[in-house]
Amino acid sequence: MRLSTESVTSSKDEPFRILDANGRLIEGRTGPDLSDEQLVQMYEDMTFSRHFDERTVSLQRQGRMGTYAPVAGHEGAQIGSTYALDRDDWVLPTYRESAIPLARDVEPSEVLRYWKGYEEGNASLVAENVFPINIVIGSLIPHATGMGMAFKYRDDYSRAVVCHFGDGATSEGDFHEALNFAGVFDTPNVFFCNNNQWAISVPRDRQTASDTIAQKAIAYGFDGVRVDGMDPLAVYRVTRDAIENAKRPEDDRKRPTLVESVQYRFGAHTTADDPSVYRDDDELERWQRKDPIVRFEKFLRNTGRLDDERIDAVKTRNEERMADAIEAVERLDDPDPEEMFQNVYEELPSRLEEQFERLQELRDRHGDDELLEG
Amino acid sequence: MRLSTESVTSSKDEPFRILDANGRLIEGRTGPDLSDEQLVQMYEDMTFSRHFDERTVSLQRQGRMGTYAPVAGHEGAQIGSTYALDRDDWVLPTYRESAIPLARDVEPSEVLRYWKGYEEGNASLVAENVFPINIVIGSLIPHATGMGMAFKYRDDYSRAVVCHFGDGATSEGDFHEALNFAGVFDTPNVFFCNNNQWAISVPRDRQTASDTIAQKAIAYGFDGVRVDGMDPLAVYRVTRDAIENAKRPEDDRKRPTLVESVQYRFGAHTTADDPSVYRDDDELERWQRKDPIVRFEKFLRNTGRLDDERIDAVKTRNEERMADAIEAVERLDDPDPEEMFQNVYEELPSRLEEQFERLQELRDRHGDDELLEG
Amino acid sequence: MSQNQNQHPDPTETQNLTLVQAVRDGLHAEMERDDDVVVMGEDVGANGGVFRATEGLSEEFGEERVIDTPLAESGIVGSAIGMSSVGMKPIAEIQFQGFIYTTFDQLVSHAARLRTRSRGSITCPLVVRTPYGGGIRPPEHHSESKEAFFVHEPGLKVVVPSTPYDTKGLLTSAIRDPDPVIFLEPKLIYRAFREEVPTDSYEVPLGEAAVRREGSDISVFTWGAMTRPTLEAAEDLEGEIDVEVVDLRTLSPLDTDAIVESFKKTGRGAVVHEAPLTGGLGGELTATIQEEALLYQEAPIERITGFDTPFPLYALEDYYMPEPARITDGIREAMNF
Amino acid sequence: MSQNQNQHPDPTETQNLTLVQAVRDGLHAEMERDDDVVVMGEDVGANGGVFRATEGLSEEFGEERVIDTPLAESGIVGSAIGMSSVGMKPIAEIQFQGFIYTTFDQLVSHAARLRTRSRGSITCPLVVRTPYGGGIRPPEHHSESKEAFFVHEPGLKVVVPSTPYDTKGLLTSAIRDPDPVIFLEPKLIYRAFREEVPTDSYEVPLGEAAVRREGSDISVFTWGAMTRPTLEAAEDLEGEIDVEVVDLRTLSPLDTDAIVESFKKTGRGAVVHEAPLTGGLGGELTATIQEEALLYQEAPIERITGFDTPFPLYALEDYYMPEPARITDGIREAMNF
Ligand SMILES: Cc1ncc(C[n+]2csc(CCOP(=O)(O)OP(=O)(O)O)c2C)c(N)n1
Ligand SMILES: Cc1ncc(C[n+]2csc(CCOP(=O)(O)OP(=O)(O)O)c2C)c(N)n1
Ligand SMILES: [Mg+2]
Ligand SMILES: [Mg+2]
Repeated sequence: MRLSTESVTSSKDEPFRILDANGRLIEGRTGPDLSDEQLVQMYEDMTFSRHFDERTVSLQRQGRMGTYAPVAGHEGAQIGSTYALDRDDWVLPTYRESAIPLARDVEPSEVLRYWKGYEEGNASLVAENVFPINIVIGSLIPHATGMGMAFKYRDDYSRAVVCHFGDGATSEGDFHEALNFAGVFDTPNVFFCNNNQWAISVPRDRQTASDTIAQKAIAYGFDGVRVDGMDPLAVYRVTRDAIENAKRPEDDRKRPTLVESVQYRFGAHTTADDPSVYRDDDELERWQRKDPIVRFEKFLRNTGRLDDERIDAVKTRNEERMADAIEAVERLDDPDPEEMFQNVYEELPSRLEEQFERLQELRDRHGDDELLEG
Repeated sequence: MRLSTESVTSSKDEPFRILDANGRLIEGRTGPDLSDEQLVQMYEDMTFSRHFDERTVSLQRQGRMGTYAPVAGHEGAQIGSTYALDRDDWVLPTYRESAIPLARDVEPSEVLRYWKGYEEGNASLVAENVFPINIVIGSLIPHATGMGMAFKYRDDYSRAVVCHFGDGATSEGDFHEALNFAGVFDTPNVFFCNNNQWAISVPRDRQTASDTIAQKAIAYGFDGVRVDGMDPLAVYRVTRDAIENAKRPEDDRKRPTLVESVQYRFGAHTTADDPSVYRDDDELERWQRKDPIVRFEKFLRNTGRLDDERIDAVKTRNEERMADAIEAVERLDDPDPEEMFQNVYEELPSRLEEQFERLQELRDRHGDDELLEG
Repeated sequence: MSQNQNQHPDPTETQNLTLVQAVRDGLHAEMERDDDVVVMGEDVGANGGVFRATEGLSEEFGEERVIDTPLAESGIVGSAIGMSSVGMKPIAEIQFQGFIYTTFDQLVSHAARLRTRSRGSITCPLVVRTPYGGGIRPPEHHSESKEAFFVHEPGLKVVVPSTPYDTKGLLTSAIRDPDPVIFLEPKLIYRAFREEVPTDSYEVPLGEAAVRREGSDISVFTWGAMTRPTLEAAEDLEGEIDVEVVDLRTLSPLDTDAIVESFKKTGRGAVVHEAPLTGGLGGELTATIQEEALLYQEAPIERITGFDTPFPLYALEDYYMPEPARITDGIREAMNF
Repeated sequence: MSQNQNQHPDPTETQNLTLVQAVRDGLHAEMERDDDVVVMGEDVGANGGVFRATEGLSEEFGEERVIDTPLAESGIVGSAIGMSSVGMKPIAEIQFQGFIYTTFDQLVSHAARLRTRSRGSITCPLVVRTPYGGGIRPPEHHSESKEAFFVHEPGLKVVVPSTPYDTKGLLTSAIRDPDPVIFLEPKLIYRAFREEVPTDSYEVPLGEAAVRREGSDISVFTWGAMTRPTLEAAEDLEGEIDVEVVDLRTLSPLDTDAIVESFKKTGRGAVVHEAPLTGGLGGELTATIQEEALLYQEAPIERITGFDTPFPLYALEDYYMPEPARITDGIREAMNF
């Protein structure tokens, strides 16, 4: 299946989709190669992500959580693309992709822990081949290319590297350098752009004058594809195609692919943001009508895979799982400042050791309460 | 005239050209809108540049000049594009574009002065709207975009900004950020890529997997054009078109253009480089057969604009002009170290003043000879 | 050393502003005064900046002068350099200091050098504003305080205000300055307190430190957000140690005279900064003082700083930041030597 | 402080190498030893590097291990970080230190932080090699010496060799080190002299200074290309002043013990570096010394450095660089205080 050429060269065309707005298979499209169980699990992951989002935003409002970047609207893209991964593949998410570690079986309490300001939460991603999150937009893309270079160097054809970033990130120099390297070294990379139409307050057409993000792949000599990010099955298919191609490239095709997933963020940029200052309710409502969860639920109902009863069961499980996660994260010990000094280097240099000792003396002298009040 | 679309979308096509290998107008192409005088002057500038190059390389060999980046092979691109400029336009050359200030009437002795390690030589470009040279590849491109933004902001439609860079520079993040800004802000810019097939020892196809450089413009929403850089008339035409469009854009066209000028450097990367280590003589010979000076000379002879006598006169003038320039630059006073402290800021801060005083004491105590021997 | 009072314009017309409001007020005044002044950066337009430092400017001056840029910091600073090279006065915002590193090449290779490179025929009257420093419980990369990087680059000026009054006055000077200025805004105290700020324009000159508290026992040098905990520590020590607090305000060029004068008076010193100890400006200040006033020195100059670790995620940030207790202890150590 | 002799491998088999040949020899040895070691950068392949530091490696190890990259420094360091995060040991070359600034974000936001960010589950065993410093009469941007930038970033290590022997040994340690190392090569002395260098592999440990010349009157701290003119100045002063010369070799982490020990012995000090005075490491060293040994200090520590100006084009560079005359005068000043 070659989706790429069709979507990129006719850049103003609709992105690739499988489900129509009512969750029905579009004529001519085949259904997914996922089992019923997997499809229902996908639905559960999507709804859990939505629930996780709502609870985390409300925890933040209550001062029980740090700044958080909501997922809502991106569930189809994040979970569709994550289901397309093989076990050994690596994925590099950004701050807005909490659903990715969740779908890769990272404990929800660990994801929460990160947002509560503990590096340990970030560390827990690694065991599931999820790269730790950082917040410098665009700068993770060269890491993905480098990982691809390493796997290629080792003749390891079992691994692809999927890197996520936003529409805003495509303006950064690192986006360009990383994709150019990927083209030159023909690496097993999937560059997954979550084009949600906004970079905080800056709209897509202020971000770049190119008609689509996908067409930027032309500059790097590999294929770009546009996909409907509100359609998890389309995202799954396009990502799966790109991952397979990354591992076993078609003859006339380079291994990397740029995927432009066209979607929308329903909520604020982060809990520190107020989108009403810069965007219209109309636009939001138009996109809410494409809600990936609603659409996917319709599909599953239409095809007899889901009914009210099962949906209720999912809902209950989600709520319990989230309640447990919150309890776990709120039960955490106060963090130990020693953590700050560990892991700067493998071995603690003597200067740092002395600094740590001085901090311990300070704590002894004043007590943590006085120290932390500031 | 829309050159752009034809060249970009059929990316593997031959670049636009006006003269064939024997200096004859290609069928269907019209001649240049330059007077006979201008055409002969163009020839004189091209041959002077070649002579300047040879003499400067040999001065360097004799230890009378610093590291120098030869122009040879690029005369058609540099002079063709510079003739396309209007008086108020700005041009930003790189280290390899000595022919540009020369063609804009900067004194040859001033250009030499720069290569002899005096900032003053660089300063002299500014009066002719030539931006001072720097050597950080790619980093000047955002300056060009910014200048374009300034002229646009001031509603000054009389100025375009032409920025030169090599094929290697297109890999830098700044290339991407600058062209993306130009697309978004629709600025009066011409981005002129001197694709000479090599970035020191790295060949064009190792630099990027995209078939052409011109097609990279697609990522920024404006036009890209390929032109034969060994054909000064074609370069003139394409640049002129781009400059006019920058000032008075066609309805369906953005103001910026990316020009890919396909050419070759005949000499070493710089006087510090030995190209025999990394490239074939065959390749060089193939390109030497397209020498822009030879080709243009044939055209001028064919059309009766030039004959042996005039060519001799040009040669004699070139030699005299260069001899004068060398004499002038070798007559220069030793540089005054005070220059180093001036122009760090508009006003000399007291710390710097003290440092300068200490240097003067040191000079008094030891004499310049001892100080400079190291 | 300047007396703020000297620059005071009409003292009757003032507004009670926070520090971030004073930023906005300073931008507004210079934009009104000079058409060549434009503001550019991510989210500075309709959104008014993520900290509201450019709120309302887009409505008032239009999109052409309050330029929402694509998300590309090197492009922002690089194009601002190009604008300034033909006489405009761009004020570029970098959303957080932690995102300024991609602009490093543009700053050090170009903004700092164009004047020298062109022997004064091209200049860079550019301001790069960026909120810096820790303490607001944000995600990673939002807490950096790496002023030392910029101070080590000749050709750049570096300014850090600590009060609303100074903010407007220093920003005005920075915008009018013919050279590139890095303007570091202490976001921890963006809204911490208010001060009467003149409605008229005024300049607080660059390169002049301010004595925030006179004292005879020890001189403590600091700037920006650390000024407040330092003053608090000085209060706490009242009666025990008589602490002089010098707010440097401009870090490059340094006001060596003010620093040395204060130190000669007290003979003891400390430097307080958020940045890591090693390679931080504490070293520069200490070296400067002992060069100029070793014979007055009665004790080692204490460096009370952040640790030589990456700035941690927020669960640990209160341990990282110097606060009154740590400053108090450092001052006592310098006294008890 | 280490005695080089301790690490000496079979001392009978040596080659007489220049410093740049020792770089190549060190790279070669580690590439032979460990398949995960790869070299990458601009012109490192067929061309063997613009200084020939990677000469012949491509022929021997192939294009896959000696990777000619596109011209994009952030891409080079960023992809090297990615490679190292999955266990490779990339050695990235930045062609000149003046072109490293676009990699700053990758270095400080990622190389330096990945270990902390992931609590040790992802590491960056990466080396970034780059020739630094002035004196070779090159064009602009080819003479920078901004080691202080890297030293101020916790998580990075910074190494500067000054002899062929140390070059191979320190490079070997850097490649084997589990953390990111910035390896600054003094290109002024790439070919200035030769030294016997063992054919076998050996490590010169990171973090240990070396006393290059013992003396009792004053301790002069320096590194890299400045070691030679400093030793020359010490010779010139022979009979008049007995100068100890300490070559720091590793700038981060600093060998504080060695620095303080030497200073306590002499009671006077100077620091020699090419970088601008303000914000340079002279400040850090001075502050460290007075913290640890103020009571031993008999005179201000002299900072003998480059000026607070951009590095000039070459017609003026000899005025910029500290040379024996300037160093001699500086030492005398510290003695005559
Ligand atoms: C290099 C950098 N610059 C600025 C920021 C501040 N910032 C955080 S998110 C964001 C917008 C990102 O937009 P996009 O890439 O489209 O991702 P989205 O948030 O829409 O998912 C900005 C400007 C940052 N984190 N990193
Ligand atoms: C940022 C940067 N990196 C590396 C270099 C070293 N360098 C000088 S010229 C050059 C190759 C440039 O190739 P290209 O852009 O094609 O221009 P050309 O020299 O071929 O005209 C390199 C790598 C540099 N000057 N700047
Ligand atoms: Mg977005
Ligand atoms: Mg080239």
